[in-house]
Parts: sequence; C-alpha cells; structure tokens
Amino acid sequence: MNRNIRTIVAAATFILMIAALFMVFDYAPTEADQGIVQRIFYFHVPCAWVAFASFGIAALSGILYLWLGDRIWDDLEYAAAETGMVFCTLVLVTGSLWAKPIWGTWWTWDSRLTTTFILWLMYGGYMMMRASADDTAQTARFGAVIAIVAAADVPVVIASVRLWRTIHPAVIVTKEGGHGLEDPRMVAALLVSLAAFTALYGWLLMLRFAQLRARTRLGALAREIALAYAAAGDD
Amino acid sequence: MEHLGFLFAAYAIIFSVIFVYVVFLWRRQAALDAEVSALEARLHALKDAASKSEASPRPK
Amino acid sequence: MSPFAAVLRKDLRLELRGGNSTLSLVALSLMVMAVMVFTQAEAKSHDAESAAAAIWIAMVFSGVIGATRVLTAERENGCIRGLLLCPIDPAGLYAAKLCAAFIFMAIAEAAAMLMMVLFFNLDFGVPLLRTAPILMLGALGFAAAATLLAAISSRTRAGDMILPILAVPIYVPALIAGVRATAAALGGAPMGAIAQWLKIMVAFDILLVTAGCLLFEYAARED
Amino acid sequence: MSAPVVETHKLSMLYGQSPVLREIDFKLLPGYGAFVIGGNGAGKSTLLRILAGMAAPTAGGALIFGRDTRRMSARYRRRIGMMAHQSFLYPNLTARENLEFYAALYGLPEPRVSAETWLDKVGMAQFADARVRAVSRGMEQRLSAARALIADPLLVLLDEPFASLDSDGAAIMARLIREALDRGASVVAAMHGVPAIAGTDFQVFELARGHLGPFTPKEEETTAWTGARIRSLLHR
Repeated sequence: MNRNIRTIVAAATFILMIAALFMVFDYAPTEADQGIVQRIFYFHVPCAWVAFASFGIAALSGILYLWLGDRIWDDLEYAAAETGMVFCTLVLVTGSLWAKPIWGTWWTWDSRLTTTFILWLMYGGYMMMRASADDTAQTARFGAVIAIVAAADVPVVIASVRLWRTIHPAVIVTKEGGHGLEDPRMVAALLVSLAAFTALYGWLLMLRFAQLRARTRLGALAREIALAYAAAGDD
Repeated sequence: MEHLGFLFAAYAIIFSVIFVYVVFLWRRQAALDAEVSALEARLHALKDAASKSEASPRPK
Repeated sequence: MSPFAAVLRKDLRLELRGGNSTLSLVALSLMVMAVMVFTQAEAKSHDAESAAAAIWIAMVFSGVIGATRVLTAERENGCIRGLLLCPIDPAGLYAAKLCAAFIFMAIAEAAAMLMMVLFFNLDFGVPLLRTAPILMLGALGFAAAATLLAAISSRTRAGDMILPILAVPIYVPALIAGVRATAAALGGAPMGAIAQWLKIMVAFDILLVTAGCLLFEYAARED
Repeated sequence: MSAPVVETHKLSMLYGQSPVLREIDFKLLPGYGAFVIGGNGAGKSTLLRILAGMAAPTAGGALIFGRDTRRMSARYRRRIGMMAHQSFLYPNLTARENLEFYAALYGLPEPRVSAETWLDKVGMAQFADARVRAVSRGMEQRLSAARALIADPLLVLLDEPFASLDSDGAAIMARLIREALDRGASVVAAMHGVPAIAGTDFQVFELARGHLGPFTPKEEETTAWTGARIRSLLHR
C-alpha cells in the first residue's frame, strides 16, 4: 500500500469532511418533523454503510485466506474487522442519540438496529479472540473461520429479527424511511457525507492494513535473520 | 432548536472516537518502530560478529 | 465401521464411563431454571413466556458447557492430535463431535422440560409435545456452532471463557426463533402457526452444520 | 532405486527466535531406518512432528512419499504411524478398546482381530481389559507403540520408543522396529542412545544444536545383536 496514495486519501478525507460538515449544518435545511436532530442522520448512515462494507471485506478476506493461505489476506481481514468495529460502534451510539429525542427511547429492537448490534457482538468476540491468541498462522485461521461464520449468519439474523418484529407488537412503530429526504439539498448533504466517510474509512483501513502488513513482514524478517544465524551455527 | 445537545453529542462522539482510534494506531506504529530498531540492532550485531571472524562464513 | 460411528461410539462409551457431562448439564439446567423462578417477582403459573425464556437460557448455558466437555475429552494424552493424524476426513470428526454434544444437550433438554412443567405449573399434553422438536432443533444448532467455536476457544489464552462470547451472538437468530416458537407452542398455538419460526431454525441448523463441516479442519489443525 | 520415503530440504524450525532445527537435509529410502540420537531439547521431537505433519517447518520443507508434509491428505496420513511423546490413548478406555478404536479409524477390516494381535505382540494380552488410566507408564508406552503400528504403516515415526520401558519392553520394541524394517517399512526413531538392533539397513545420526550429522560413538556404545536376544540397551 503506497504511502502517496495514503496521503492523497488523507487529504481527500479532510476536504470532503469539511465540505460535509458545511453541507450538514449550513446548506441542508432543517427537517420539518424531527427538527435539528435529524442532522445526525447525515453521519449516522455513512457510518452504517462503512461498517457493513468493512465486515463484508473481512469475510471475503477470510475466505481468500483459507483458500490461498497468504498472510496478506489475514492482515486485510483483521484490519477490516477492527476498522469496521470502530464504525459499527459509532452507528450504535449515534443511532441511540437520534432515537431518544425522536422516538423517546434510547434503543428499540427494530430489525436494523438489532442486526447491527448482533454484528457488533460477533466482531467483539472476534476482537477478543485475536487479543487472546498469539500472532500465528493458527490464529489467522481462527479469525477467518469466525469472520466467515459471522457473515454466513447475517441473512438468518435478518430473517429472524424481521419476523420477530412483525409478530411482536412494537411499542414504537418505526417509520420506514422516517427520514424522508424531501429536499434535494438534503440528498446532496448525505451524498457528500457518504463520500467523506468512505474516504475516511479508506484512509483508516489503509493505515491499519499497512501496519499489520509491516508487522507480518517484520515477523518474517526476524525469522529470516534467526534462520541465517541458525544456518551459520550461532545461537 | 430543541435537542441541540443530542446533535452536539453525536458529532462530538463521532470525532472523538475516530481521534482515539488514530491515537491508538499511532501508538501501535511506535511499537512497530521499536521492533524495527531491535531488528536493526540484531542485524548490526550480526555484521560485527562477521567482520571479527572472517574465517567462518556468516550471513550478511 | 465408519470413522464417524467409531468416534461417536467412543464418546458415548466414555460418557457412560464417568464422563458425567450429561449429569453436569442437567444440574446446570436445573440451576438456571431455579434462578429464573427466584428472580421473578411473583410466581406465575401457566406463563408460557417465562417458561420459554427459562428453558432457552438453560439451553444456552448447558450448550456452552456441553461443547466444551466434548472437546476437553480429546485433550488428555493429546488424543485430538492422534485423531488428526488418522486418515479420516475432519468433517466426519466434526460431525461425530457435534452428535455427541447434541446427544448430551438433548438429554439435558428433556430433563429441563420436565423441570419447566413442574416449576411453571404447565400441563402435560400436546402443547408440551410440540415444544420437543423446537428444542431439539435448537440444541442441534447450538451444538453445531459451539463445537466449531470450542475448537477455537480452547486454543486461546482466554481458554473456554471466550466460547460464550463467540457462540451466543452467532446463535441469536435460532434463539429468537426458538423462544418465540416455544412460547407460542406452550400457549397452545398449532404447528402451522410456528412454521415460520421452525423454518428459520432449520435454516440456521443447516447453515451452521455445513459451515462446521467445511471449516472444522481449519479450526482444529495445529501447525 | 526407488523414490525416497522421507526427503527434507534445508528443513529449519524456530521456536520464537531460537533455532531448533537448522537446514537439515536428509533422505530415507524404503525399508531403511534412521535412528536419531540426541539429548533433551535437541529437536528430535520437533523433527518427528514435522515429518508427521503435526507441525509446519519455519523454512525449507519435508516430503513424505513425495508429498509436502504441510499438505498431507488422508491417503498420505494413512501410510504414517507416529508414536509421539504423548500416547494419544484415552485414559478411560481399556487397552483393547483404544486399539480397536484406532484400528477402525485407520480403516482396518477387522479392528477387533487387529487389536487382539497387537495386544499379544506388545505383551499386553493380560492387561487387555485394564483401563489405560490404571496401567503403568511403561505399559502405556507399549500400547502407544501398538497404536502407531497397528495399521502396518510404511513410514514409522517413533519418539523415544525405549523411554520408560523395562528390559522386556525394550526387547519387544527392538523386535517391532526390526519387523517393520523387514517388511519394507522405513523407520525414523528418536532416542537417547544407540539401540541394540542388528542389521545394516539403518543409519545412526546425531542431532545436536539443530544439526543432523552422522553419529560417532564416543566409547563402546554399540552392542551386537546376538541370536534372537537383546543383551543390553545402552543409554548415553
């Protein structure tokens, strides 16, 4: 991963983020029903998009790692899982802060919220496993197995949570698309925010991935040196 | 202008979490740099040993 | 005899010979059900919701212990290494371990059902019978997930501590479906009314058993 | 000449940063034995674990029947019999049940008969129904040998086969090694001293500080095989 690309992405992130903030707080009009809190939505949705995309990348990398056995896929998987975890946390927190004033509750077991929360729990387990195991090929395989099982589980999670919500009487009826973007300026603000978060995510992922790559290569190098010592008959 | 606090909290949390994560990345980078230095030191020691005893072939 | 049958027979034989896994699962289920009763403000009789909640909490706890026990049996004298050296398909090994865990769990579930009837003052009858297949589907799914993940958790520094953290979130869809279906069945709903829930549980079971068969090799291999 | 059963190429293994095996080049032909002598921690077990496919080398590689040990399918595992430091026996099963179980897993047609035969061969017939938990370490070692050899493997890997065996047990073990060689199997055995096995179809190596080299006896460390009897076993 080239350093120059990272610098460009970092610059793009900065510019887009400034633009997004301007559009969210100044350009876009205040939503009639929800008032000013609706502006949380412009950053909440990009966080969700980025988190789900990241977990998708993690699962795909897991499959590629088990298939090809190259540690580069494990590094990508770990980086994507960790970065995804950061944004998934943000989705849950901002979602709560939006729900409280609008729906009058911090949390509802709405299907999207519940699915996000379960994904967060799964990857929490993933992170704990990685934290409590040495950095070996075995740990890499474990990570891949968990990432794949988690991704495979998602459709069943969605199906069960949907059915649960439709049958169970919901106290608060969540309006589908209760954040109707009637003004084109709102759509524009959302699109710029999406671009800003995609860039931010790309930058963080690249940073973490480069770091993990460096760590893996450093480990390999340390082994090379130790092997060279060994071949020379030194201890 | 009601609920301004929620809006402020949401954006404050987004930026502080990302900031904390960047700090965390930066600290791990420092640890990685330390590892590189340790490896360099080891390599230097290897080179010194090689120049002292030319008789036995040693890795560069 | 197929490797699957050989391993399963061996596990059942070990269990009969003082493995005591089933007994500890039954005891644990009893404790969980008792805790559920004590933590409720008032004793509710004929409360299908509470009864369903209690038996499913018992299921999750006993499943974690069951899967752990089934794999710890292989750790003494390095037996799991001996098994992996054998010319058998890891999927067959996984299937046998999964079956053993399922059988232990199923026995514990049967005992838990009896306790549920007593503690929650339910009636023996058709509604209770309808919960049996639901619980068995749930036990199979949990055994499938936990057996695969126990192979991972047993090799981390955190040890078996980490198994529930990995297994329970994965299990959530089957848990939601199972609790709802059990509550509905206990409330007298016919099989047709809970078919949707059963479909989700069957899908979960198929998915996890398939994933386990495909991935167990990667979780169990040692190098 | 037939293809080698074992072939390692610059096989190296590190534990952390410390080398256990250093660029080992080693070849073993069908029907031949290699006895690897070395002290504790010399890397003997590691070498055998790599050959059995239980551990992946850090660098270099090992081929078993021409197949990389990191990618051995069931077909290749079937030809290997590994007796490790751990016995791989279930403490709560009897000697017979353990052997029957493994015989079934190795796909033998008559697990019961095989188990019976091997209990006899290792002199454990009268302990057939004792649980492994209850037998002595030496007896467990004999059973472990039977477990490894029950499927007549073409490559026999033995990690300190003579450890904790009494003289009878050692004689049995020596005979089993001899038989394996005679039926055309290859044997790699790690041990502390040269065993009393007669023949010219094996070589003795020394594994020291991670290097595998020819073994040079320091004193009178070899004994001859006389008739069908083992006279003594020397341990360094």
